[in-house]
Amino acid sequence: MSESTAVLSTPPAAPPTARILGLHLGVLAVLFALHFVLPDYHHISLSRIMVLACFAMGYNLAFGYSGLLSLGHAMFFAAGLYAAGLVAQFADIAAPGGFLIGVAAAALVALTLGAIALRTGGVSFMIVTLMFAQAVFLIIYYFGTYTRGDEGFVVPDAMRVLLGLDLADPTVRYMTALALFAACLMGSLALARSNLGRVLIAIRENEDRARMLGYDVYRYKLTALTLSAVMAGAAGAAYGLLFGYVGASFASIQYSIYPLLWVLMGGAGTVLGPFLGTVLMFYLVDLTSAATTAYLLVVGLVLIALILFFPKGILGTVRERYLPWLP
Amino acid sequence: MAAVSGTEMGREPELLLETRGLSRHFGGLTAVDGVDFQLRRGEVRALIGPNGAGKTTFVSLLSGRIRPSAGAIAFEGRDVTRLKAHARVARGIAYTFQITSVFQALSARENVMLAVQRRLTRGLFGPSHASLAAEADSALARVGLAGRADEASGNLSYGHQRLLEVAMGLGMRPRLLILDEPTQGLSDEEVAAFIALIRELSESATVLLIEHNMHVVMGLADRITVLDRGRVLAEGAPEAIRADEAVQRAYLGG
Amino acid sequence: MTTFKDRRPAGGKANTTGADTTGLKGADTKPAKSGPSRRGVLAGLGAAGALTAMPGFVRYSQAQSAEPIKIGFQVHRTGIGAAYGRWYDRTTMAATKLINDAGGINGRPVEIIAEDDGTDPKRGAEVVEKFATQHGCDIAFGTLFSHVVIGSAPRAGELKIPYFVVSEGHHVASGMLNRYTLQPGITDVKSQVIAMAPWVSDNLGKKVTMIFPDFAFGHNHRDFFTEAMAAQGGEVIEQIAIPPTESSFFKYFPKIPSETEVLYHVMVGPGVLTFVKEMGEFYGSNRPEIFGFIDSLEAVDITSPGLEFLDGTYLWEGNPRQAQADQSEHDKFYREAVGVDARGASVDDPKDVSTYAHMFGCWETLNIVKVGMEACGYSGTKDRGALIEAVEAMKDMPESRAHPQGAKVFNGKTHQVFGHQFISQVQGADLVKVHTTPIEAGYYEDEVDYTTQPL
Amino acid sequence: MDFGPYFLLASLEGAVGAAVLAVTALGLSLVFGVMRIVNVAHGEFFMLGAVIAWWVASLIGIHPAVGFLAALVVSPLVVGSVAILAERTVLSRLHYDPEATIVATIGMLYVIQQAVLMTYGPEARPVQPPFDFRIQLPWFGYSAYKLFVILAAVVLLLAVWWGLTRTRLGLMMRATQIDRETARAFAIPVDRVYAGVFAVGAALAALGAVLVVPVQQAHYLMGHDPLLLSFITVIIGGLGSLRGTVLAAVIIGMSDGIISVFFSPTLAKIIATLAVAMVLVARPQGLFGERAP
Repeated sequence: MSESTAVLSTPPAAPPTARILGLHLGVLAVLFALHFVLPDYHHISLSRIMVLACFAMGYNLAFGYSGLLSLGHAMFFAAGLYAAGLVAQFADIAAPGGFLIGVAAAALVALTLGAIALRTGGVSFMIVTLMFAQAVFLIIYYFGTYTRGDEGFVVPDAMRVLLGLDLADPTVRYMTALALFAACLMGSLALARSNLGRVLIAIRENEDRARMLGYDVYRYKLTALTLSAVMAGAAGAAYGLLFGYVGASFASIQYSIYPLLWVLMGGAGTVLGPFLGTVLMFYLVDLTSAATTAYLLVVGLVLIALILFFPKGILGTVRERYLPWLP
Repeated sequence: MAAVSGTEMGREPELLLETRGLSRHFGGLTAVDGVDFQLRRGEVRALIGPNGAGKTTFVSLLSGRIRPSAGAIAFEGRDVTRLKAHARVARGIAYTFQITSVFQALSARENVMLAVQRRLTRGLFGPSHASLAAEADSALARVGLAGRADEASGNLSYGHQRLLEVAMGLGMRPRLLILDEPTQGLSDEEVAAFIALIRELSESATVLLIEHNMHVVMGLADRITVLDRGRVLAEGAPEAIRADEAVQRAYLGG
Repeated sequence: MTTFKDRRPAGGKANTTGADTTGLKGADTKPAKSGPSRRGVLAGLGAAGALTAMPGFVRYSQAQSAEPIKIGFQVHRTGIGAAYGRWYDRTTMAATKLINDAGGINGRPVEIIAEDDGTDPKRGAEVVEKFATQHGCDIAFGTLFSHVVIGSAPRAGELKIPYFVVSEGHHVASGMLNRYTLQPGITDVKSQVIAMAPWVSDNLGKKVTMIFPDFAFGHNHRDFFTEAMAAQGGEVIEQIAIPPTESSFFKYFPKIPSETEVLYHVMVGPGVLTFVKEMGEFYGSNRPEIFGFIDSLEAVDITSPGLEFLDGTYLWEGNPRQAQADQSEHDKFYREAVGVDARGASVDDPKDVSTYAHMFGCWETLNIVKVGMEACGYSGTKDRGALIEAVEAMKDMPESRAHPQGAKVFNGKTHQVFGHQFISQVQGADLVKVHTTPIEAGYYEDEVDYTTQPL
Repeated sequence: MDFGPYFLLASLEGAVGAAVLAVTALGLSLVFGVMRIVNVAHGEFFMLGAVIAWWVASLIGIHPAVGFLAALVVSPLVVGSVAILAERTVLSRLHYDPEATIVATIGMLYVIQQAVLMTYGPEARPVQPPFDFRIQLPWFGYSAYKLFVILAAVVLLLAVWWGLTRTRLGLMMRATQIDRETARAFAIPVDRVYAGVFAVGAALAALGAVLVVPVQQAHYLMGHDPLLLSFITVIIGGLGSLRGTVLAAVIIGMSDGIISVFFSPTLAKIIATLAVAMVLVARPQGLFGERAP
């Protein structure tokens, strides 16, 4: 929104590549190891969290790194979800193809609606993305003959197969989710440390100055938004194929706000923050809902407390105080 | 209003930039009013004038930050009037802001790397981190900030931030460097160092300088253009401008 | 309408999943085939100590101290379904108490483990997973809203936990779901709607205008009723779809053709009072016959200000809210056990109106689970398949305390039950039953045979 | 129904919608304009206003009109107090940072919604209109109360206008809006002005809700749509332009009524939604904003 949104600060020192690589590969290794030790419920939940974390990482590319505060990212998630689900339902296109079509659909939405929305900035951008997402949500209802509107539909089992492996199998699902997660995580890391990432941060910090350094700000933003949508769409497509359900609630405004919350909680503009935020939000809801029906009350209070005391999110604060090299 | 004729040298240097009838209105207000302006390759030109004369608007038109209401701009013989700001930068027109606007959250080095990177980038991905950093460090060394490369630029002193701006200008290797009040807020020693720096810089680039500090103007400029109420009031060598009555009236007579 | 093909491979999917991925530590649980390594490591850690010390793991380790039958109750405590959820909860608790007082199931007490699904399909799926893998529930049960059912059912099928829904959606019988999902306690919307058409056509008029919400539930009404009306020689002359986010309806009334003899309305959501009130303002005393579904008036007092216009109109009721003149002793018993007075409100608070037309489904479903478990000698999660088969084998369910809404016929192939439907007229402050449809009036051709799917 | 009367009906409906929207969105606009923050909990203040109206009206059982009038006074006061509490304990500590405020107000949204669900319950409850009178036109009947809503909204808007231009508080608000620092230099208690503006904004949402609750019902999820619509209205009207907000409310409310005459309703919503987006793309400063922000 405002130009003073220093959601993060980048490391002043030359980034210690080995340490950074070690940390992120270490996280992936731990996630791999957890497959063998986690109790079933947490094993299933972590599969889902990893997929949703890809959504959050995609959001982080736009919001955390490029300063694009979108309130409509559900449209990208839904584009992936519905494209993958509908081709499975009506065209007998199974997992790998459906996944790619889902990703392509999200990219297409970004390159059309996103390209229009990027003509605006600041608060207008928030509202335009919100409106576009709302239109996508209503379009899903409008074509209820195919989408079954709010009810949604079940992705046929026979389509949920990847390279001969059944995606409904817990191990296959976990490993598929982990692979997608690893791709998004390492992709985010590479991007954050790339020349492109540096330009995106520059645009976030001071758009006008970036332009006067000769950067075509619009094109860079569109690139960022498209990459962001690709991750969100990949998460959506994977969600539909791994968990077997496609429904309009995933296109509702809630699902535009969730990734914002996850990213803010974990730390905007940090590579691991979105994942951390997704994990914490999931368990916050899960544990409090077991204890009280008023779990949303707890979630609300936690959000307020976080923003009051950890405004840069958890990893943003950690980076500021302890680990300045954290990407 | 007749322009003071410039000192004639042996040969006519090549034209770098030219404007014809350049105008810009804001509502009913005319900030720049039909300016014809020529800049030769290699010179250091100062642009002076009382407050509200339209200096910043004029250079903003040159850099493409705002669009002209009328008139045309040619750079190196090609019409750039319709070109967007970033594309003009790519042609070699660099602009440093009047208000310091470095990327505060990034280190000094990364600020300059951004300036270098655009020039060396083809497509979305550019040169290696190491080569960028090396070139950035040499630019920082030239402005005397080598020791502060790793500091977050927001933590630098004001004077250092101005120097960083210049280093970013250097990193872009522009053909035309437009500096908007670069010495504002600097101490006397900093100003002296700055003059030396611009002199050195002018060997590789044409410089257009908006400046209030007459000491800087007289010490640096080959020629001076005086703007008043959006028009060119006078143009010529420093001594000629100093002697010009119309200029004195504009400045002193109010 | 789109038909959702059953795309399951004929021989069942490649069986990579092994027998039981849901297993908890119960002695009767086999390790998942996918998970021997996972289990091995887990056991090898021995230390589960470290893990069980974490907050989320506590119940997991306590799961086996007592041996009750654990029923995971997926309940809408928050979100748009909250008003229904509260009464589903009360009905469920009342039925459980009775079952336990009578000695439980197979001598084991029934324990209800309730989790809020937020009326959200994603959370719903998570809750089913939690029942299956953390709470160690024997079955999952209780969901109303269709999108939650459809979002959760694939997970229930994969985790092989029987999933008994009380949703009245057509999703079960349409074949979209799977062998582990059943709806034995409440008639589905397709059957309800089909059963209404003859009476509407014979008693109210032949030219019908339908007003329905523009989403799947409304589309079911639109498609099934239009077809059924045509079969009766009537005609739906206009279909007015209301967008999902609408909160005022007045501007839609001019779309109603003037030759309309019957106005058929089904609105879901909190806007219904506005709808009725504005309909009254629009028509005044000169109105067509009006027939509606009580779904949106569940938990709403029929004497609420604004509902006066409904006087003299007709409503479908899944179960008559008010005790009728011919009230059965079963309904009397059920009403008292749940704590509902003769007007359909809570005995503690006459303003707290029940969702009487639907909530009986919870009561009846739990009783069917009891019968099913006893029939197959259910002893633990390994018998889940046997439980499904036992329920599939059921057919006639006579009216009784276990079935206070009335007799029903269960179709084991489509996993859907069929029962009587009621039409009531609003007469002042009362809902008076004027017609009871025969069960057969709601029959339609099978669209799926779940019994051919592997367990 | 013939086109003419149908159009009249749609326009009347549009006007009622516009009236409530104008009052509600004005509250958001005020907060937006003066404090430069987006209050995502605005819809929940609206909902709270409706719920409190139901409470007041059902406590005072004498005559619907008495209950309604009492609600008209009590509801905005209570909601305003809640808003002051929120502003002092949370927003002021965030120094009104735009992004932090969005997150904090999303948190408030959950807290208020859940608190109402726990106390008031999940039902939709009606409030009796102060008078129940139906005007029979030649083609259709119409609620006199709805016409009253239009009138009441106009009176409220005039009152707000008077308050902003003729009172000291209003002057301080406008001074703060123009330049916070200068206002501080002129010894305007900016902190208290902010708290006041936030309270007035919330109170306006509550007033909008009290007006609408005899037409709709109080329900704990009812805040979603007013928030979205107010949001759109404020942006289309132009950031910080109160006149623009009111004009935009009229346009949006009326077009919502009239578009439904020509298109299938869901398609109409899609078209309207896209239209709003395209207006913003073409004019990011809003229809009536003076210049780009």
